[in-house]
Amino acid sequence: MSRLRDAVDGGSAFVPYLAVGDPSYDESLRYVESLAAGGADAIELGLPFSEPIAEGPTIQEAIVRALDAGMTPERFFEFVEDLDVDVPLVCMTYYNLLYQYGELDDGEQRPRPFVERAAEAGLSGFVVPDLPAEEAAPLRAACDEFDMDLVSIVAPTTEDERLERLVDVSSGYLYVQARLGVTGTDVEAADRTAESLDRLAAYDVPKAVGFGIDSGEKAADVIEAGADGIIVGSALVDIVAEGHEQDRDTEAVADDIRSLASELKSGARRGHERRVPRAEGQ
Amino acid sequence: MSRLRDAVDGGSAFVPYLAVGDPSYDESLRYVESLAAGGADAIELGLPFSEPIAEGPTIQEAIVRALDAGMTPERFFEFVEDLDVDVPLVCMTYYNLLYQYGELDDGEQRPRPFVERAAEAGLSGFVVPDLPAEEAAPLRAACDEFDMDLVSIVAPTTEDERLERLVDVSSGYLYVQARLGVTGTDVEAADRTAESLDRLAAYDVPKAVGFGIDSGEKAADVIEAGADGIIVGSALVDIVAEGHEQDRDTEAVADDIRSLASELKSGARRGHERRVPRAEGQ
Amino acid sequence: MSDAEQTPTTGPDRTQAGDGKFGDYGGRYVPEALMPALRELEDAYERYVLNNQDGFWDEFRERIDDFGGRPTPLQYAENLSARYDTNVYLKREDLLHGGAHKLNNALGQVLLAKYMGKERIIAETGAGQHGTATAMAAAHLDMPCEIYMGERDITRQRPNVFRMKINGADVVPVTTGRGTLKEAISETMRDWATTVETSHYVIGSIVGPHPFPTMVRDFHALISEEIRSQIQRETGDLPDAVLACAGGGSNTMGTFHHFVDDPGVELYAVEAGGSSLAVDEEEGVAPNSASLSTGTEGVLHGARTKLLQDGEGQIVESHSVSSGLDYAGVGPELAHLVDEDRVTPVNVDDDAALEGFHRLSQREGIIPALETAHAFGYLEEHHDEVGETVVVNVSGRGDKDLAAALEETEERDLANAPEMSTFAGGL
Amino acid sequence: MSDAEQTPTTGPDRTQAGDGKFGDYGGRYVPEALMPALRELEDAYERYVLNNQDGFWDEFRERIDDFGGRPTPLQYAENLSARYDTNVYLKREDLLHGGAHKLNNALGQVLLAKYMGKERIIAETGAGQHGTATAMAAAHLDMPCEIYMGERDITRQRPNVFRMKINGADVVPVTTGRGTLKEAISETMRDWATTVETSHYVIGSIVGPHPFPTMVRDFHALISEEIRSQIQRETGDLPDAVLACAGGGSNTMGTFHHFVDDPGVELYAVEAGGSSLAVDEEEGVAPNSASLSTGTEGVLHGARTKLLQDGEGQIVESHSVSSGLDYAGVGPELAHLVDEDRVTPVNVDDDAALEGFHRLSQREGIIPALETAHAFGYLEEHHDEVGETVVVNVSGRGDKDLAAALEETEERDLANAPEMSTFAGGL
Ligand SMILES: Cc1ncc(COP(=O)(O)O)c(C=O)c1O
Ligand SMILES: Cc1ncc(COP(=O)(O)O)c(C=O)c1O
Repeated sequence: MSRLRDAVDGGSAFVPYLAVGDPSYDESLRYVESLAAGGADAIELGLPFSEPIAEGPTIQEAIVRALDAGMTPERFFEFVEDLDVDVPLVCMTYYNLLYQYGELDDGEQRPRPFVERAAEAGLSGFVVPDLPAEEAAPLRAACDEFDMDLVSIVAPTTEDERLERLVDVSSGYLYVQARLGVTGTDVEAADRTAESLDRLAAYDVPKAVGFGIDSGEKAADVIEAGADGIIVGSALVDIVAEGHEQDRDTEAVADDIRSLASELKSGARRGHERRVPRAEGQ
Repeated sequence: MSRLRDAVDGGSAFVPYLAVGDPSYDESLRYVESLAAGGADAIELGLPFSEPIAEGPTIQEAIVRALDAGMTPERFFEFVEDLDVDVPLVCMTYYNLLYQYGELDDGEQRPRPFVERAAEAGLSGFVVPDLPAEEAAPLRAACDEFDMDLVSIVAPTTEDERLERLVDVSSGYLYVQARLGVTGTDVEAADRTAESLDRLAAYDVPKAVGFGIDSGEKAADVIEAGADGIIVGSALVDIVAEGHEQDRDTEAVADDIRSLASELKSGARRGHERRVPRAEGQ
Repeated sequence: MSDAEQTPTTGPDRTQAGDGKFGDYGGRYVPEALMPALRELEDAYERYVLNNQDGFWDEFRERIDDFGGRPTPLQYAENLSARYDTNVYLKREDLLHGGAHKLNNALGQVLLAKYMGKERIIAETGAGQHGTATAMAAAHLDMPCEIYMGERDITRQRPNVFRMKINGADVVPVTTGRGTLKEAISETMRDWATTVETSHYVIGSIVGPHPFPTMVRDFHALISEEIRSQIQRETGDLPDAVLACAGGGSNTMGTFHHFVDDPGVELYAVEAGGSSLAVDEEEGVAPNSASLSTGTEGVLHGARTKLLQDGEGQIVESHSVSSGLDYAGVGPELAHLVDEDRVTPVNVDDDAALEGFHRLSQREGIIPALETAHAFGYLEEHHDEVGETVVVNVSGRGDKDLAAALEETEERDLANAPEMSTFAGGL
Repeated sequence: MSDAEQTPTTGPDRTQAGDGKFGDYGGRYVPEALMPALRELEDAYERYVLNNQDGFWDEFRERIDDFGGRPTPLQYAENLSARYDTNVYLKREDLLHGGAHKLNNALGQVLLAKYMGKERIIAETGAGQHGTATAMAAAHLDMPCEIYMGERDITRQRPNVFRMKINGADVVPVTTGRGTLKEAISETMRDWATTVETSHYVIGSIVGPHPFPTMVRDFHALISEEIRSQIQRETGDLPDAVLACAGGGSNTMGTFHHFVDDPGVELYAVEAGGSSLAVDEEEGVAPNSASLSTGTEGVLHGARTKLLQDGEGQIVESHSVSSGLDYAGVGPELAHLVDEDRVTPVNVDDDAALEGFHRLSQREGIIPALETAHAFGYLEEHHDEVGETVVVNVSGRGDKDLAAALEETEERDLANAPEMSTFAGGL
């Protein structure tokens, strides 16, 4: 049984991302809770790593703020424990942090200690953008042991023969990259989305599409194009960044986050409604 | 007949040097006249050249001052004509200035135009430190034509087989370099002098010793060692330089020059007296 | 056509590209979007570099000889040999076009990009050495070129920025984070992830995801190929030891490669000991770049390797007086050879490196790069342990380092620094 | 031992030292005190250089190969060749140790001084190129070395001063006169006149009294010896034209020497046209250094030659954007070959030289010295007159000129300058 699969499988799931600890532990707690309040079906929590090679500048800066404010893997787990939300949580981070965590018991393999602690903290799964399927076996095994999901990212450039492997190693949902590049909001979101989803149609796993979604309308378009869910990061992190730079009140920022979240969630619902009649009409 | 030979042949000749036009035309006139007043037997007049490779820093700076004040070969000849002294005058300069001077008539060879003009201005001869004996034939020929002398410089390093050639090409007197190096006053004057004079004893030509003489006592020593005359430059130029830097009254500077000249001349006489009795005692 | 053409161009060991694994190290830890590009590159590497398809390797050899100045001499260092009573030979990579070994790789990769039909070159640079080599190679091969460089590095390395620009490259300032090499690497990865189909990312050392470590090593292996034949011609024998400084490790592996299978040849990788070998966890700083000597296993910039990290896996800021060694990771092949006891990792501190800089300058008339100077710092301290014949790779010349050498020398009380008072206030 | 050893070292034409006369030019116009030193040097030159006594020439060849990096490549310049529809070959003297052809001569003379039993090296330098080459050679051969340099030049050329000092040379500031090259030459002559018995004066170009012009040319003639065999190997034929920039003329004659007897090979000496070819008699300034093109016969620094002078024979101050060409005289042999119509003197102005600098940097990935850039300025303007195959000597690299190139480029409106606004305020 996969909590993540269940959360995303409704056809119009909204999966937001925030970097944990940005710009501070307490503010970050409030912001993540606003995401839930705004209608998130699952939340990707970014555990900040010093070399975030897969991130765009927006999220990279968020990670720098969080690190500067003292975020660490251990604090991250405490954060998860402190959170008061009732949707499944995904830890999004880089492999080195999983790999280094904790002490190994006899015969134990990395990154089991990290997974064990994550499960204990209440997380439901992982997205590890720099961990290729070829190297994922130890993490997969630990996920199986602790009943956690491992979400794979599928890129528009991913060759067909490789898809199978990605699907094989993953569980929960597939993170479908809407376009080439890294996280960010600068390019038309529905780019290549339909095409990517077509290629994935044969696989019985929910597909959440990310990269470049920053409005209800785009959310609707992506869902209408066939996605089961949308993943939104940079657009939300922008609100955090702006609030921090302008020294805004935490509650005001939290409100803006909740309201963008609501817009995105209703966009997703709208897209689903647009698609379902059409699907029926076929 | 050589005016220079006559002037230096007395056994205690004093041959001072100044750069013409240093620090100005008028001052320089006064200073050269003071040399005569102080007892000079002949005077070496430096015609400033832009690249004085054989000079020490003292004379080099004098040359820069004279050039900056507008000295040129033509002005130099006017200077000689303006001078009111009755000792023979030697032009000391570099070959390029002799070589470039004037227009050539048909069949005429350089540096004849320069020599002709020098003779007309009343000069008696030349010292050209960068003109080797090997290249001196055209200048020698012009000197012969205009009854002028060409003074050769003999260095302590000059090999014996080369001496003959130097003596051959020259007339008037030999300029005997007391030590290695360039003009200046920093080293003991009588260095190697006796040795050099020994090597020259066989040649029937007066020998004037230069480089490093700056006091009556040194003058006496050099003459005593066998020189027929002394050549003094830097010590006199120093007075000009100091007068210029301290903005002293021209007459005061001229007085100092005359008095050093007198000291040098009487030193030379003293040296001669010391030598002659000894010579007689042999 | 240099006289080098008379040397047979044997090329890299034409075996396999391998799977990019060196023991447990290496691999391809990158975002999924880059995977196809890496597979495409691996394929091109096998065809062109390893199998000389379309005469790639021949063309590379001709260009690196004629444009780059290969072969570089192996010089007997008379004065150092006398000082140490050991035969010291210098491999003169400082004479390569651009002033360091870097061109071997930059030229190889830009040419490969051309064979692959790519239209654009991107690269990142810290101190600017790899950037200038790449810009030169791109100009030579008439390829558009963009170099990412941290904003702070741009202000610290203006002459190198200028060199890249006059070679026609675009230098793109990276303003995120602290504006240094790390951010420039992320930014270049980002560009590549967006433009993989038309761009080639020229990685500057034997680091990064497969096939970079293997391929970059093959381009640089010309160094050891030449040393091997030169030293045999000169002495009839192999050397007892080979020394090379190690940052990412490209010159190191280039210098070692053709000796790895000769157990009689000791291989010393000389790292930057910086001011101390300790890691300051509080500050997230390791005041050294000695990842082989002190680092631990982890994943950085696409490969599993040894690296400088804190107890939680965050990469710490490294430090060295030589900016070219100032990197928290190291090539996975080198990490593996250290674990296998085939390569001996050693290090010397900033002071010893600066003394090495002055020593080679004064005694041999060769002003080395500060990176290179580390190898000579080590030789001074351990010359009695390296046997009778030692080859040291002079990986680069020091012209780029004059200002830094002056400043760092003035701050210290070195045993062999010349009198520097004329230079108070910088160059 | 570089692979160069496979090339036979033919050495200079082992004929005679000659009498130091090139037509009416040349000679030995120096103070008498230096005559014996010149005769001693002439004798040593004949014995060691021309007749290889005690294996001097062999040792020189081995050292210039292994320490200096000879042979330097002859590179086909693809992009320029396409631009001009002419086969352009580059002789890569910029790859020689130190970054210019200068080392050929400096190393030769310092080694000769050693064979002669001299204990001390002196030299003068203007921009610092000859000084740095001499300091490197002296360090390599373990000889004490003093370099005279005008005080003003010292402030303008701090990086080169620093290079000399870290190579262990004493840099002696010359404070007389205007504190530039002229005064430094006088001061060095002065030192030599005082210390001839123990010191050797390393003159930096084919100028000065016999035997310097002949001897310096022989050391540099390795350049044309190599070009000749390289181009024949490549094309089976001699080139139609050979171009080299000319200051004193050492790289020029080095590049031309082995072609002088081939009437089919046009030889172009490219001088610095500066900002204008006129002489300002009032100011005593020629805003150029085109003594072959515009100079008149005279005597300077020990030789009769062509030089820049006013109507009375005072030497005027020359000028060029490239400090290494900034000299009022030129080697007597070159002056003679121009009079004989064997060498064609040409010149380009500062702007054309700077454009040449940028062109070679952008199109070939080689940043040339500003001196060298003049040759490329000429090629651009006259490429349709040089025949089908032309060899251009890249006499040096431009790293030393980055600051000057920036400043001079900013002042002008060049056709091909890169955008430079980032560098406002210098490097
Ligand atoms: C001269 C020189 N040597 C060594 C290095 C270190 O790099 P690597 O260890 O990858 O060879 C550099 C890097 O910039 C360098 O410039
Ligand atoms: C690179 C370079 N080329 C040319 C020259 C000009 O000298 P020469 O004409 O004597 O070769 C210099 C002098 O410094 C130089 O540095």
